[in-house]
Amino acid sequence: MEKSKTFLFVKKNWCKKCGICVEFCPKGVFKLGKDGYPEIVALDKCVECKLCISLCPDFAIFSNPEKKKDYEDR
Amino acid sequence: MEKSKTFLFVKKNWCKKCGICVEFCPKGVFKLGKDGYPEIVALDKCVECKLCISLCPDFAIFSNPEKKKDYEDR
Amino acid sequence: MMENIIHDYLRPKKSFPHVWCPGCGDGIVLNAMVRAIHSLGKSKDEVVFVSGIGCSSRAPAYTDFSSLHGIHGRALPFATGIKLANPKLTVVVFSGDGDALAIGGNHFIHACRRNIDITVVVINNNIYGMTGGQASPTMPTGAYGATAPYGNLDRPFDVCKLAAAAGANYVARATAFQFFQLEKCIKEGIEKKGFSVIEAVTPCPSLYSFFNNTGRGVDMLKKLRDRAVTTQKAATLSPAELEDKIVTGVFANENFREYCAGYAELVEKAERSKKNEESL
Amino acid sequence: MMENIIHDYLRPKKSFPHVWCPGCGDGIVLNAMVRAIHSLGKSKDEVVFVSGIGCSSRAPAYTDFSSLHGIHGRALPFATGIKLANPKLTVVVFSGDGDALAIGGNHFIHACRRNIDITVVVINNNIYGMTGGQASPTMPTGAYGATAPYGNLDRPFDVCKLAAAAGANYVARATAFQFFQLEKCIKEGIEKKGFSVIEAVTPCPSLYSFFNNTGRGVDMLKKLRDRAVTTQKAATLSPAELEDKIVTGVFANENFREYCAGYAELVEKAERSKKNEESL
Amino acid sequence: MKSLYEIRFSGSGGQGIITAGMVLGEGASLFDGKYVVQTQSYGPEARGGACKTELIIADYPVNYPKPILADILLAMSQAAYDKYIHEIKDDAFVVVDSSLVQYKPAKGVYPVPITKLAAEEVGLKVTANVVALGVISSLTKIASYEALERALLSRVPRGTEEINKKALALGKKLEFKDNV
Amino acid sequence: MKSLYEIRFSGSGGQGIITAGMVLGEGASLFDGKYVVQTQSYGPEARGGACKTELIIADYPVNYPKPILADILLAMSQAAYDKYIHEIKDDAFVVVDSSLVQYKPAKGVYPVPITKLAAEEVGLKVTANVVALGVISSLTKIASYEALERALLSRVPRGTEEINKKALALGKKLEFKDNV
Amino acid sequence: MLFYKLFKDKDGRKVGFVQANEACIEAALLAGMRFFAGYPITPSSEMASVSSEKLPMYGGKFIQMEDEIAAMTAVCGASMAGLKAMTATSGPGFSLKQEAIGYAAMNEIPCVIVNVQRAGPSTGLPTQVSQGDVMQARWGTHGDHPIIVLSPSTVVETADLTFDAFNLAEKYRTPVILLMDETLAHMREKITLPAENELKLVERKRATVPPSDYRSFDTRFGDVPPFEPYGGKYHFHITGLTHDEMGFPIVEPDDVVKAMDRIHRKINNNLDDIVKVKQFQTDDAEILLVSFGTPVRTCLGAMEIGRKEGLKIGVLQLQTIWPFPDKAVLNLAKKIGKIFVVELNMGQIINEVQRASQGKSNIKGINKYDGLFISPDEILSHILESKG
Amino acid sequence: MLFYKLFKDKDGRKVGFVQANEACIEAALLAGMRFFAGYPITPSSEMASVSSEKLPMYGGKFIQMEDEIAAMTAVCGASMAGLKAMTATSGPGFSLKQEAIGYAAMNEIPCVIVNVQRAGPSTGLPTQVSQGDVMQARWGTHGDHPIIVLSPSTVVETADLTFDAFNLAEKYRTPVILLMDETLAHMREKITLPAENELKLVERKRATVPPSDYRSFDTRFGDVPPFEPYGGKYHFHITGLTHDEMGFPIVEPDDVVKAMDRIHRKINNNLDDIVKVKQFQTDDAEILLVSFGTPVRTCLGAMEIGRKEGLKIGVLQLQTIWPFPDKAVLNLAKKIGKIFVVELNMGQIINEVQRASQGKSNIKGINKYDGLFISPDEILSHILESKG
Ligand SMILES: Cc1ncc(C[n+]2csc(CCOP(=O)(O)OP(=O)(O)O)c2C)c(N)n1
Ligand SMILES: Cc1ncc(C[n+]2csc(CCOP(=O)(O)OP(=O)(O)O)c2C)c(N)n1
Ligand code: SF4
Ligand code: SF4
Ligand code: SF4
Ligand code: SF4
Ligand code: SF4
Ligand code: SF4
Ligand SMILES: [Mg+2]
Ligand SMILES: [Mg+2]
Repeated sequence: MEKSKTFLFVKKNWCKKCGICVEFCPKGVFKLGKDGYPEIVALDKCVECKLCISLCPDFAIFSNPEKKKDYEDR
Repeated sequence: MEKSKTFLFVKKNWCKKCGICVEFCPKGVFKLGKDGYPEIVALDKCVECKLCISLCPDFAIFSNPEKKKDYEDR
Repeated sequence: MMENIIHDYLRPKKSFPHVWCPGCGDGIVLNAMVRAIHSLGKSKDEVVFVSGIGCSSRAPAYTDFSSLHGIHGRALPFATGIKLANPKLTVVVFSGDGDALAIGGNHFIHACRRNIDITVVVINNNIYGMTGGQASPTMPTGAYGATAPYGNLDRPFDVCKLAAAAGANYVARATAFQFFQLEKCIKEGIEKKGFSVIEAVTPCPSLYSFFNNTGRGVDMLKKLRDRAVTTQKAATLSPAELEDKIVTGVFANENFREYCAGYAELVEKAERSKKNEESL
Repeated sequence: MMENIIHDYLRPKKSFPHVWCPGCGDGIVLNAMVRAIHSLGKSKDEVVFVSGIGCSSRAPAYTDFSSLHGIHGRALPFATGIKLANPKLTVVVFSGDGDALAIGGNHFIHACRRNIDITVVVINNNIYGMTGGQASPTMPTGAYGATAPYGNLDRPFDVCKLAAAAGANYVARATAFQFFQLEKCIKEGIEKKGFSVIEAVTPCPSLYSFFNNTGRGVDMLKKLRDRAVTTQKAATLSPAELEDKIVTGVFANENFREYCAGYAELVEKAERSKKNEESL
Repeated sequence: MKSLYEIRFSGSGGQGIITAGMVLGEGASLFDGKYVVQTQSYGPEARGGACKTELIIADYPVNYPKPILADILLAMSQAAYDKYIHEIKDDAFVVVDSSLVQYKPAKGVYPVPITKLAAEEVGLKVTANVVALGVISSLTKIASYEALERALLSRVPRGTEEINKKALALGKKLEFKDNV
Repeated sequence: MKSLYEIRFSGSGGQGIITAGMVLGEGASLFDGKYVVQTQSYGPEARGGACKTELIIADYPVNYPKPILADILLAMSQAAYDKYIHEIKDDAFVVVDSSLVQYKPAKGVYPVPITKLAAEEVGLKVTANVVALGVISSLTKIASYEALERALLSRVPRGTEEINKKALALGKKLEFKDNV
Repeated sequence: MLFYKLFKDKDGRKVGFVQANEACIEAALLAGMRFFAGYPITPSSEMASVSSEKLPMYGGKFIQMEDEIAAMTAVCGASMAGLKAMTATSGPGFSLKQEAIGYAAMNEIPCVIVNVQRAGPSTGLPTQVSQGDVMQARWGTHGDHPIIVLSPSTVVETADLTFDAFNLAEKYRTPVILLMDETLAHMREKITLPAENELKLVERKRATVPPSDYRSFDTRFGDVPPFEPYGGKYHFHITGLTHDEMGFPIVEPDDVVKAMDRIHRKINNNLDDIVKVKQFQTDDAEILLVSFGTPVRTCLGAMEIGRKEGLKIGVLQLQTIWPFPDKAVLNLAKKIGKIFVVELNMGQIINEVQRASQGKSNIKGINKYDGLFISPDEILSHILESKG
Repeated sequence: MLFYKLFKDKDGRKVGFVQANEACIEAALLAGMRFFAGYPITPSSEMASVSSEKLPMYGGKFIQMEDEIAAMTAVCGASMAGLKAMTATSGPGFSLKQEAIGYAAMNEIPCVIVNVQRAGPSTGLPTQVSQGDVMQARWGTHGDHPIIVLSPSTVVETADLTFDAFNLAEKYRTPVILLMDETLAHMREKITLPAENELKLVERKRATVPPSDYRSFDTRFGDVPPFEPYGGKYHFHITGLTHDEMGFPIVEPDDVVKAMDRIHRKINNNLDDIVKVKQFQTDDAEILLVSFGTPVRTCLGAMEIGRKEGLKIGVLQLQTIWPFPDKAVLNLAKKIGKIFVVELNMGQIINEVQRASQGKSNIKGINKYDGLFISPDEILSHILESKG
């Protein structure tokens, strides 16, 4: 699997700003944004350890662009 | 304690003829009577092990003449 | 003179014989309980007997201790209310295997967890006696009963293991045949500050026997005598050898803080946090 | 591509976000459950999610498995009815520590005893979340809650010890932080024929934290991370060292006969005993 | 024959009183084609207390299901006799187990040492209830012997058919007098 | 002054809406001697859903305990504003947290960036509810400042007295215009 | 271990001389009952015993649960998994089941609950007869809820009403209570069970829409939603929270009213189908005995005797107790000036008769609550007494 | 953690601006409540919280039990040990407590049970208001049993009726139910608690006979037996089985009737003491609103508005719901031709009003069951509608 394929997206209207992804991503891919939401700031560093998508309690992190689309208006 | 002091009495209207005293007395003090009730046949052999008064499920064996009297009409 | 202590304790106005069948173990257990209390020198005034519903739960009615014959399965919460309301009382519970472990199983494990100073004797005849011989949570797999016409499907609880895992301070088992051992366990249980469980394995020569052909009370007591092994002995036996055995002895003897004692400590904290009311 | 599997399983017509508070562990557990089921290759048609009442019990509503949100404490008997009625189904239960062990404690131990092929995840946040933070049967002694203003008097259950003593085939514990371990335990639990208990220790950053100042979800997850030790490791620690630890791993892995399988055997016996009816 | 009989069997738990009623009821209803209703009552005691079963056997459907004054009374214990001996019709048949019950001789009172006969003649005390049925059948003709036997055999444990038949037959072949 | 005020505070869970109502209610009833009834409602969600408290403050005992059309409305969320802006009297005071709510300027509508002020001026966002109380008190005179302050101090956690006083005072000293 | 035997009659129907407890289970098996969860209690325990022996022969499941609450919830679970399910109990157990009965009503789970009444309150007189739970059967669980309650008076009627109970449960997706009593439970009479081909069984309405369009409580096909069992292509949710058609929780007041109205309407709009009474000689009656369950037999006995003595007695039997037969009672109350309500309790259904008859008749209670069954004499002496 | 504070007023009375849940516990403490066993449930949980914090300060005991059944039985135990005891719950928990409530009634155990009603059935709408359990409060447990049910409409009245509840429980040795609702539970008003010396507390009647002559249910001193707590010279037995004066089981029919009659008579012979209603402007009323609990306030609101518009409305508040105030209702029904029964349910107490009024008045229900509280407008529009 090539790194460049990694896709990550935080669906803001599901995210509850708990900061778990920011805290536990071992690679610092997320940063806390000013609005309290996580921002993806270093996607290239992602090693696909899956910790963020696993620990996000709100299923708010999308790793598949197709799915993201499916869920766009939910 | 002298042997001769032993007193034992089966209160028939409480006894349910289960035969436990007859079976478990180590000294054969009881014998099954014709009417199904235990009969005391060898009181002198009693070693006061208390098994009969302990295992009688119906509290039907009296070992104290006073008490026997108290309970006479019950 | 050899005393049959129970005659000092029978309820004056209650008529006898009691309701139990010939050879039933319930009377033996009640007798052991009374002896244990007697040997502890407790006054009748300070003891309360509590039970649920079942043959065994009829026990408290017969002796001259104040008593509560409750509803099925709830003996322990009734007893908890009594004990917590008046911690000076010695509260003793009689509960059948169905009462304590089927409908009452939750109260059982919570009483263990809370470790309140109550002693419960679980009178385990491996069946629901009162209602006609249905399978109880301690009926052996394969045994027959009114609701187990093809042999019991369920596995039985190990009452002592469960009680210990749930946190009781004192846990022991004896058969009705082992009268003096049973009396001793009950005595130790009552003396122990904290929750005590004594499993008394008893014969039900009416119903268990009806469905399983185990003979009369005498026969069943003999069987209990022969099946009993001590914990020490059990440790030396193989699982196969243990198959039909009843392991008797003490399974837990701890000294966790008792609940009412804990409550007394809490009251002190509360006193300290009592604030003076402000005037309007 | 790295998949967030749960997005394949969310209920089409359910609106999100879900009801849980920011940082609540319930979502993490649901996610682990879905991954476990996914990895087992189960079809959505064959799985039923069952729960009682509590924050955690809201989980089944969110995924596209058929589901039953029952009444408080009764998730397991609902599930037992479903499973026994249709043993082909994979029946999974979500139950809070209050739901499973306070009001539902009896069903819990009996499901263990019966060893019916159901997997229950006990979502243990050490508190009643839904009703506002009262002490649950797993709240540590001394912790604070809405009904523990002076520090909790009760001792907590050891859920895994209790489940094992009651007879469950599979018993394991993981924290919400140990996502992959949790997923693995759930998977093993579902695979195991018989009753499986997985205790998932989770943060309640709203109420547990409100009464005990344990910070946000992130802080509580960190704490869980730091407190977790494996059973192997635990064996090397002194009681004092174990004091604040959460021992994780597998506590029972047995192969007692499963209940529905036993029932199938019983049906054969019944067939054989079927007699032809006599004519009048 | 009357078109409706009120019947009461009474004794203590363990004597098979209710079973006797069931056999009579089943025989009369299924095999003799009568309308039958049987009721029963037992004390609160687990076992061994007083025990009673009552039947109405009629040529037409029965509403009120309990006897008021019995046409047939079977008393297998002293308590039963004492309690029910006054609740009978003038022309009632009363069968008392004279091996257990102290009774007052009277017209219609038939003393039979039922339990003793069962123990001594049949060889099995617990067949007393079946002996009693035989007695009642032959005395009152309330049900045909064939019906009773069939009902009996449909209920008894396998392997006990013969001894039960023997007990029923014994009851039947006795000769009765109402001892006045 | 009217002799009866209908008051509605609304926002989301966690904003201290109900606490604000409690402080106002306690102040008005215990310290200002008014007749007060406060009710509250919250969604089924564990936490964080819509949240509302309502008060009637009157010079005489109150029967029906809920406002119909509000004399005073505090809207601390968009949902609250949208839902309740039409259920007000013509002469109502409407206080909206303009840092959170998109509102339509109108007579009687007083926009105040409450949460922002709490965060920036008081230094603690969660005092927004207290700031709001200060605003309402000075705008409507529904309760005396002293009563409010006393009620507030009787409830807040020890050690937070000063910051709460500050928040209340801040709300009070603002100047308002109904932005039309 | 069964204490009865069934025989085949010449038409191939099963006949037997059985207790009502036994008749109920035999009928239930024919009605399609394939799941029984119970917890023993006198005087209903025989139902559990018979089920434990017979269900495995029918491919069904019997389970003895740890208590009555578990039994009732297991029944709900089994019914959701597609089996016709029942439980049986008596007063104390019936009290415990109440919460779960409400769940069944709320989620429209077809099931049958038998309560064999014994004398209460509390443990009371476990082996003695009573009708003390008739109001509880209607109001025992919290909150407004629909319920159907049937009450048989003979062993034959027990079988009949057991069929009806299962059919109504399935037809209306609702719990149905069969209210028996100790006298009936242990009463033996001859029953003749219908042959398989004579059975008129109602099965729950299945879905006709594709899975993606399925709703847990679909109202597009009438007030009774189609039902799909767990374990198929249809994935759905149910909850004891007030819910919408999808089974998702709601709070919107209008939606709440809609949901509550429908579950009540599905019963109340079908009273003619559900509410059954029997009238005996009411045409010319001057005195009406209103009763239900076993005491109806005593009423009929009293009617026979009374009529011989010139008392023009008629009897109204409420086979359906809930919904209460308002119409039948009112109609008769308008015609007959004197009504006696005969019950084995201290006066429960009399309140309903009073309400339903709108002051149109003179209503008195004949109540017996000493643990014994009532005799015709007792009824007649009440009647005569009140004549002055 | 308490969310309210009490102040002392100039007369030394405690005053506070509190929720009814809080007022109830504060009043209970003054009434002598020294034992609370509970299990949390919305919307009653605050009562457990307040008790857990306050009881230790009063030398009393709070315990959170494993479920509601345990809570109710622990209350029975504590009361038998001599403490005034209570529990609080809501619908689902109330359903679970029913069996043990019957035990309390049977054994004449004084205690107070609070049910804060929320919308049912089943889990329903946990945070929303209802009065759906009012029939259940009367009939929820199996078997005929006496019960007293009180229902307050304001926070002040909550405190008052809590005093009454404890006093009635002790006076008549009976469980008393305080029926509240979610709106009231979470409503805050000012209360002024009586000073210690103003309290009129009833304590259970103690024995005057020597221990050897004591009977658990002694009828020699009237219908309410004297009571001795566990733990003294008096040794006695109680049981949920039907029992004699000694507390021993009985089956003799006459004895059974005697026992049942007495436990009902002790309530029914004292209706004047127990049954309380309040009338508002009923003297000249042409329209009567009958209600109980919080909706009474809406009725009063509607009355005020209505009277201004010429509608002669009066209000009858049932403070005591059970035993039902038959007399008050009948008297008003005879006078007032139009009665509306206002309840937050689908129609429960209306049945009683219909029965009690014996067809003397035209009775309609105004029912709200959408989870919201009822407004004066809704009542008035019903009234106007029915005017045509
Ligand atoms: C709520 C309730 N359910 C069921 C019963 C019926 N019941 C009475 S005793 C009993 C079980 C008795 O078994 P156990 O506790 O083992 O006592 P035993 O009679 O064997 O001594 C049952 C199921 C009841 N009285 N109450
Ligand atoms: C019979 C009954 N009693 C009480 C309640 C109230 N109640 C709902 S959830 C709950 C406890 C929740 O705790 P837990 O099971 O630990 O779940 P959590 O919310 O912590 O996930 C309680 C007591 C209820 N709904 N039903
Ligand atoms: S997959 Fe791992 S590395 Fe990548 S963003 Fe998520 S947590 Fe960070
Ligand atoms: S973990 Fe999920 S909910 Fe939490 S901040 Fe990250 S994206 Fe948002
Ligand atoms: S005391 Fe021992 S030796 Fe003596 S009679 Fe009893 S059992 Fe026998
Ligand atoms: S042990 Fe007791 S009851 Fe049994 S036979 Fe002996 S005396 Fe009688
Ligand atoms: S049925 Fe069994 S347990 Fe009950 S009294 Fe008889 S022998 Fe004892
Ligand atoms: S209250 Fe606690 S358990 Fe419940 S949703 Fe919030 S964080 Fe989760
Ligand atoms: Mg037992
Ligand atoms: Mg929890």
